[in-house]
Amino acid sequence: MDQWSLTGLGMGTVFIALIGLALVVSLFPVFFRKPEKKRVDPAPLPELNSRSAPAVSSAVGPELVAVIAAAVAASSGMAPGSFCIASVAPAQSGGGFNTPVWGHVDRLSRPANHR
Amino acid sequence: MDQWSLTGLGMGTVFIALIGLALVVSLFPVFFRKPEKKRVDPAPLPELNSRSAPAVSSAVGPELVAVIAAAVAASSGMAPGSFCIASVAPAQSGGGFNTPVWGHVDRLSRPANHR
Amino acid sequence: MDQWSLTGLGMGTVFIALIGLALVVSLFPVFFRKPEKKRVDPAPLPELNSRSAPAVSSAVGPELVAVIAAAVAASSGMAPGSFCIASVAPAQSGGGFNTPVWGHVDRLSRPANHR
Amino acid sequence: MWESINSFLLSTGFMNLTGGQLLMLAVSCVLLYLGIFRKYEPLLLVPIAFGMLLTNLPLSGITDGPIGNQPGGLVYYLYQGVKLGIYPPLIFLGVGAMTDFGPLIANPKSLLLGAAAQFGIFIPFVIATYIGFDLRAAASIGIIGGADGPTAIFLTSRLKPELLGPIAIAAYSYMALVPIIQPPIMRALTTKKERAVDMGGIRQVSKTEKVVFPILVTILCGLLLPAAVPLIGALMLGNLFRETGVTDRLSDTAQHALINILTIFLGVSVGSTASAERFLNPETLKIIALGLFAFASGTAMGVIFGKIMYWVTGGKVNPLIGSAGVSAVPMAARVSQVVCQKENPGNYLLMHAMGPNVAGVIGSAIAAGVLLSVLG
Amino acid sequence: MWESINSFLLSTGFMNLTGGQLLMLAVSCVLLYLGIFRKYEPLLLVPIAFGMLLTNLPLSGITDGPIGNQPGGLVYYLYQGVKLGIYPPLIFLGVGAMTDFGPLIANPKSLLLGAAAQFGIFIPFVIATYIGFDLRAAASIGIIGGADGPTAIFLTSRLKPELLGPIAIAAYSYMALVPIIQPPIMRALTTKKERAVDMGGIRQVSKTEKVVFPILVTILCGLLLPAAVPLIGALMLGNLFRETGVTDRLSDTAQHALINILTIFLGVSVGSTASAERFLNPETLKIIALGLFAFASGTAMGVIFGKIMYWVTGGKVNPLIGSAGVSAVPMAARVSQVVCQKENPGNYLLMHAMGPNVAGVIGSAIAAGVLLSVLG
Amino acid sequence: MWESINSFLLSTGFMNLTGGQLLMLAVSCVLLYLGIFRKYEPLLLVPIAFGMLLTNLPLSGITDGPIGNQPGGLVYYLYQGVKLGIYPPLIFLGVGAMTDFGPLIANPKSLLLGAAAQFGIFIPFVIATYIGFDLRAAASIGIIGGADGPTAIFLTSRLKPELLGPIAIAAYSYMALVPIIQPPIMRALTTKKERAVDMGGIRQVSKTEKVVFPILVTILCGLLLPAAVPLIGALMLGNLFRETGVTDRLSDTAQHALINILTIFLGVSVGSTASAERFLNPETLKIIALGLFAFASGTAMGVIFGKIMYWVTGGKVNPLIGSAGVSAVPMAARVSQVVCQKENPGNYLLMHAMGPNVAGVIGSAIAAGVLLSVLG
Ligand code: NA
Ligand code: NA
Ligand code: NA
Repeated sequence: MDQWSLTGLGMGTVFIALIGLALVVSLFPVFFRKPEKKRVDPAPLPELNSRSAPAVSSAVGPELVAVIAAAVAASSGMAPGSFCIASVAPAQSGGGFNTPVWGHVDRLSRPANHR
Repeated sequence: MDQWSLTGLGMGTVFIALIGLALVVSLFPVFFRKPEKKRVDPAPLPELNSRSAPAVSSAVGPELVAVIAAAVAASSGMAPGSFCIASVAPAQSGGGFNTPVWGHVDRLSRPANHR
Repeated sequence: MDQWSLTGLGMGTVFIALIGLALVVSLFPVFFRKPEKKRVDPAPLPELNSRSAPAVSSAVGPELVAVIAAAVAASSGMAPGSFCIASVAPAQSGGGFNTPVWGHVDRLSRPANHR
Repeated sequence: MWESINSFLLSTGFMNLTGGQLLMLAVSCVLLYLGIFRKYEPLLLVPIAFGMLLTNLPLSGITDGPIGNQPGGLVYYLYQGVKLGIYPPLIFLGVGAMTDFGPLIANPKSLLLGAAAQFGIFIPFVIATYIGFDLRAAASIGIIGGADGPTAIFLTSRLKPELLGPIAIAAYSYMALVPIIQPPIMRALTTKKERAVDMGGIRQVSKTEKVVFPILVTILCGLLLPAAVPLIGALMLGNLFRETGVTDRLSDTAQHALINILTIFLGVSVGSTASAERFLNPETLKIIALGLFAFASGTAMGVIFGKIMYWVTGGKVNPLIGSAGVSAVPMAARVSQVVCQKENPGNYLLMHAMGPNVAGVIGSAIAAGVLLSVLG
Repeated sequence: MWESINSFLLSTGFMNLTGGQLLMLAVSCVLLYLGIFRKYEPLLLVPIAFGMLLTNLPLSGITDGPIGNQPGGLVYYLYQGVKLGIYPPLIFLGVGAMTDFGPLIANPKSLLLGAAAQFGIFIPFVIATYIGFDLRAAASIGIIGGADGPTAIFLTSRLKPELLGPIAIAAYSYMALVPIIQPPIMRALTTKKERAVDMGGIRQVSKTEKVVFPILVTILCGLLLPAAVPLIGALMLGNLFRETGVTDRLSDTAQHALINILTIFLGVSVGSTASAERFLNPETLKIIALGLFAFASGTAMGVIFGKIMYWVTGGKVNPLIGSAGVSAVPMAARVSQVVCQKENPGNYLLMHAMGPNVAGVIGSAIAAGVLLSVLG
Repeated sequence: MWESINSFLLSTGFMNLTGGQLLMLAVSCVLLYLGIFRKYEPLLLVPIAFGMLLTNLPLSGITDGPIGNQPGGLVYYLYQGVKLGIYPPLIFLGVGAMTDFGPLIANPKSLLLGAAAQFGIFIPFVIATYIGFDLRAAASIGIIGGADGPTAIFLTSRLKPELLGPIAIAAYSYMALVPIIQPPIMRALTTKKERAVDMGGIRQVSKTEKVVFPILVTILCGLLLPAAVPLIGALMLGNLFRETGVTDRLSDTAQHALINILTIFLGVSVGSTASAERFLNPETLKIIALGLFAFASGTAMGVIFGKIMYWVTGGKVNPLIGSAGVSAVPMAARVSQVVCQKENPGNYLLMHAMGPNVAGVIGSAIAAGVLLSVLG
């Protein structure tokens, strides 16, 4: 490929890519309308002794399984219902514990140290 | 080894190890009785101009040599006294300087900068 | 080389090197006389909206080119003027922007986040 | 020129994307969603899912090895730290520097519960061998029940590296789901009275005990099970840095810069093993299912041993702390606390549950050592 | 003994210093001066210049490879991360974690200006081919116009590693000189009225948009141009760490410990390629000259496209934001702001210029991908 | 099954522990005790002692190299950075970033004292050759007298890696013991009047001088002694990062994340060379003894040169600053201060002693360079 074709290809690709991105990004306001008022506090830590904060919706459990099952089914041509895991019972209590493990170890262990 | 023997071996080892640990740890209160009141301040830095803090006991010097000499002697069958280093004189002044070198460089060099 | 020559060579080199350094360093006060009053603030950031701070002298541009050109010329025996770039016009406005790129990205992007 | 443009077009990913890869891009977006918005262990799931995404962009070559003079792809090099077993122990160094073994030292009985929960490794292991997995694959699946990411990745990278993707995803996902998976099992196996047991305060542990503990664990476990030395040794060295009081610099770096750098490298390169060919097959579903079963059985066995200790001690041990033995530090301990407080709101069980919780980390490292020494 | 002292003396650097090396020591001191006292991108120029200095001390062997049992020199090992293409993407991870794409998302038209400025890569590329450079060298020279250090080093290390020294020095020096190179060109190409256009405020961008953006860019660019995946993927992963709100640990490490460590290693080892034999030849001067031309042409094409947008939108776009498309984040955007405020002191153009500015980073990574996939 | 349990039992460490290994476990526990509770250079001794402990747990394989497809052990990989000479210079980068050469620049005569103390390397070197060590071993033993961990490890790893364990332990232990080893020697060699000399204040050093100094040292030492470039160059680059005022990011990372990570890796892998077979022999005792002698003779020669300077300057130089030339920064300088204040409590000698102290670091790096270039 000579220098001119390469230039054409290069600038062509750059423009196609960035115009494509521009088009997609310009649709963002349609899909993600309301800007949130403030950034969500990273990993809000529930009060250890409180009973509040059932932040995780009760439907959270089966999502992962459902998605991967659907993906495998779609890919392998299995009937989607032929392999079934339905037993991740939506815990009524739940608990909003889903925060990064190491961060927590850290925070948890400190009070233990200072007792 | 089949899956059942491996399971037996695995759970067996886990239990032996952790029960063994539990036994040893349950003897801790016998050996290390009094919990210290507060955690010792990491690397307490003596006042540069003060004369206090002879924190290092005068017997500190020969320990390393003694231990390694004993180990070598025990291992090689030498008579323990046949090789002797007794000259690490217990300095009367001493000085509590035994703190991490790099941390100190850091702390020391700052006042020098700001003079 | 036997142990004694090596010792002579070693201590000789150490002394030559450190005496040489001592001589050179003892000339420092001749070359770099006045100690500055205070350490220069690292990468002073001009007020974004101000017009002040033309900190970069107008001669700054061609320095790099001049030096490398001279080096190449000296090394390759070219006449120094035979290859010439004189077009780095000394911008009157200029602007004191020469600060580390990443540091800036950081500082700049924060206000954008919090708008 | 047109033909070169044509050949260029044929070399784009759009022209080479398989259906499987498209599906995997979707799966990684869902995992990113779960990690970011549902906060499923985001520190690991975000890099893992992003690694999956990258590896399923066709022709990028980022996982290719070097060919002749041509260097390999970025992820190929990052992956070496997984393949050679370097990242997981060094991550354990940071985990050790973050872990307080005080509650365990205060209450050594905890160690028994940490042992019991390791049935959550071996029960699914046995089942996996019966549904068609070979021993090495079954062991890698069982280790999901250890509820310990670095241990699972360390063992799987040695025994069955082609399963790294689904196993790591299952391990971290279920760790995030511990507050949903465990409570029903815990309630089903215990009575109201058992769940309400108040275990009182825990004794204060001296600095000397905390310093001696990691050294002792390393020596005892290392002598019993040489294959566990990389994991246990690194965990305990990190903990020693934490407890000496004179190595705070090292402890700090182990639990921040070092663990974070390696977590990024580990996550991306583990995720990159989940290419469409490898990931999209019924085995993956079985792994996901067995992984759930692993967490459930570990929880159950922990609680059952807790009940045994309840009986043996005449009601002094709350069996709910048994479920914390699965590790998943510190979530499993918090679940014990929450379930307990449902019955007895003033009961502060957390510190008692932290004992089995950290014991579970040691327990599953030992289990991994056994599997590695026999099958590795 | 005298003969061994003699042979030792003959092995000192003083006895083996060539004129070229002496010259190079002087050049590296000047670069250190520019970096330290004139603040030309000191974070890169100081390590690069120091690497130049070290490599031109004769007989030190720090860039030699291993021979038999004898290990190689320090810089030989550090250089492997450049040679294998590992450092630049990981540095981009940190750059991504430092970059706010908000202004770009708020104003997607910016992307066009970021594309236009990439002519600054291809115009000097074409010229270089006509003044005697082969395609691979010409591409490496052109990429200077991308105004992006890691991209330039990544591409050059794959296409023409022997030019790394002058290309990296040119790229970082001209980035530092952006406030001097750009304004005359910007004023020459625009009218007073155009320069005074007030573009108003920019819309607020939600967290969701900021999270979706890096994922989307990775997928779209990765599918269009597989060769750009290492750079774009790493940049976007870093940005994702920044924006999720739940991976702050990783973002923090990517933009501090990791990027700083790799910057030191990269700088020293890139500088070490500038030995006297390689650096002191007329090619280097041509590269320096073409590099300046690259920055100038990128600036000019960005402004010209800005004028086109000014006309198309009926005067709503200030053409001065076009010059920011060359990257050199964030200096080029600040230059737009300053030049604009000369005409209209109350006009706060910075955020509008940040859009093309960060778009230019994506644009030059894509351009590098094209060059790499065709010539690599 | 019984036979497999039996074979498993036979594979535990308990069944394979030799007496020597048991002894070494005890020795490493004592070293841990000294590091943690007596604060002997804990940042290095704790990792070194833990590495010793790990390497003496039988059958763990953590120091084994790869065999066929089987990867090597963790410490095998960590050790590569020692073997290839990568860690010590990079640790020196951090040491340089922590070191203030101001007192040395203010008082260039200090450099002479830093040179004199290097007799502490060569006197034990000569003695070692006469008591049966070969030249390479003797040089590695002598370098203990440099009182500089990274230099000692760098040289020994190139000349006599099998002695790394005892040499590193001796070097760091005696550094910690400097406040006990030096004062009697200092008092024995000086009069009351000499010890009381007040040297006044030191002049203020400008930023320019501090920036020029590391560049100059690199060029001069590098030209004189190419083999010292890795150590001196890295030390001076780190110091340059510290002093420029525009590379604080790099200086900060060099003296925290980078040096801490490498200290852990270096310590554990150096400690791991101290296996029972290698460590438990009379040579080790001789090394420990010669190491003590090295510190003592370096101290003595430094003080003697201090006395010479006292005479030459007509009593303006306090000979006690000579002992600080052994390095062991900053403890040796503090010892000078304390011994001096015994005689003259108001005398603030510390800054004067810091000059020879940091000069000693340069001096022993040069001595190591000579030994390396002749014997390496
Ligand atoms: Na576990
Ligand atoms: Na660009
Ligand atoms: Na020294």
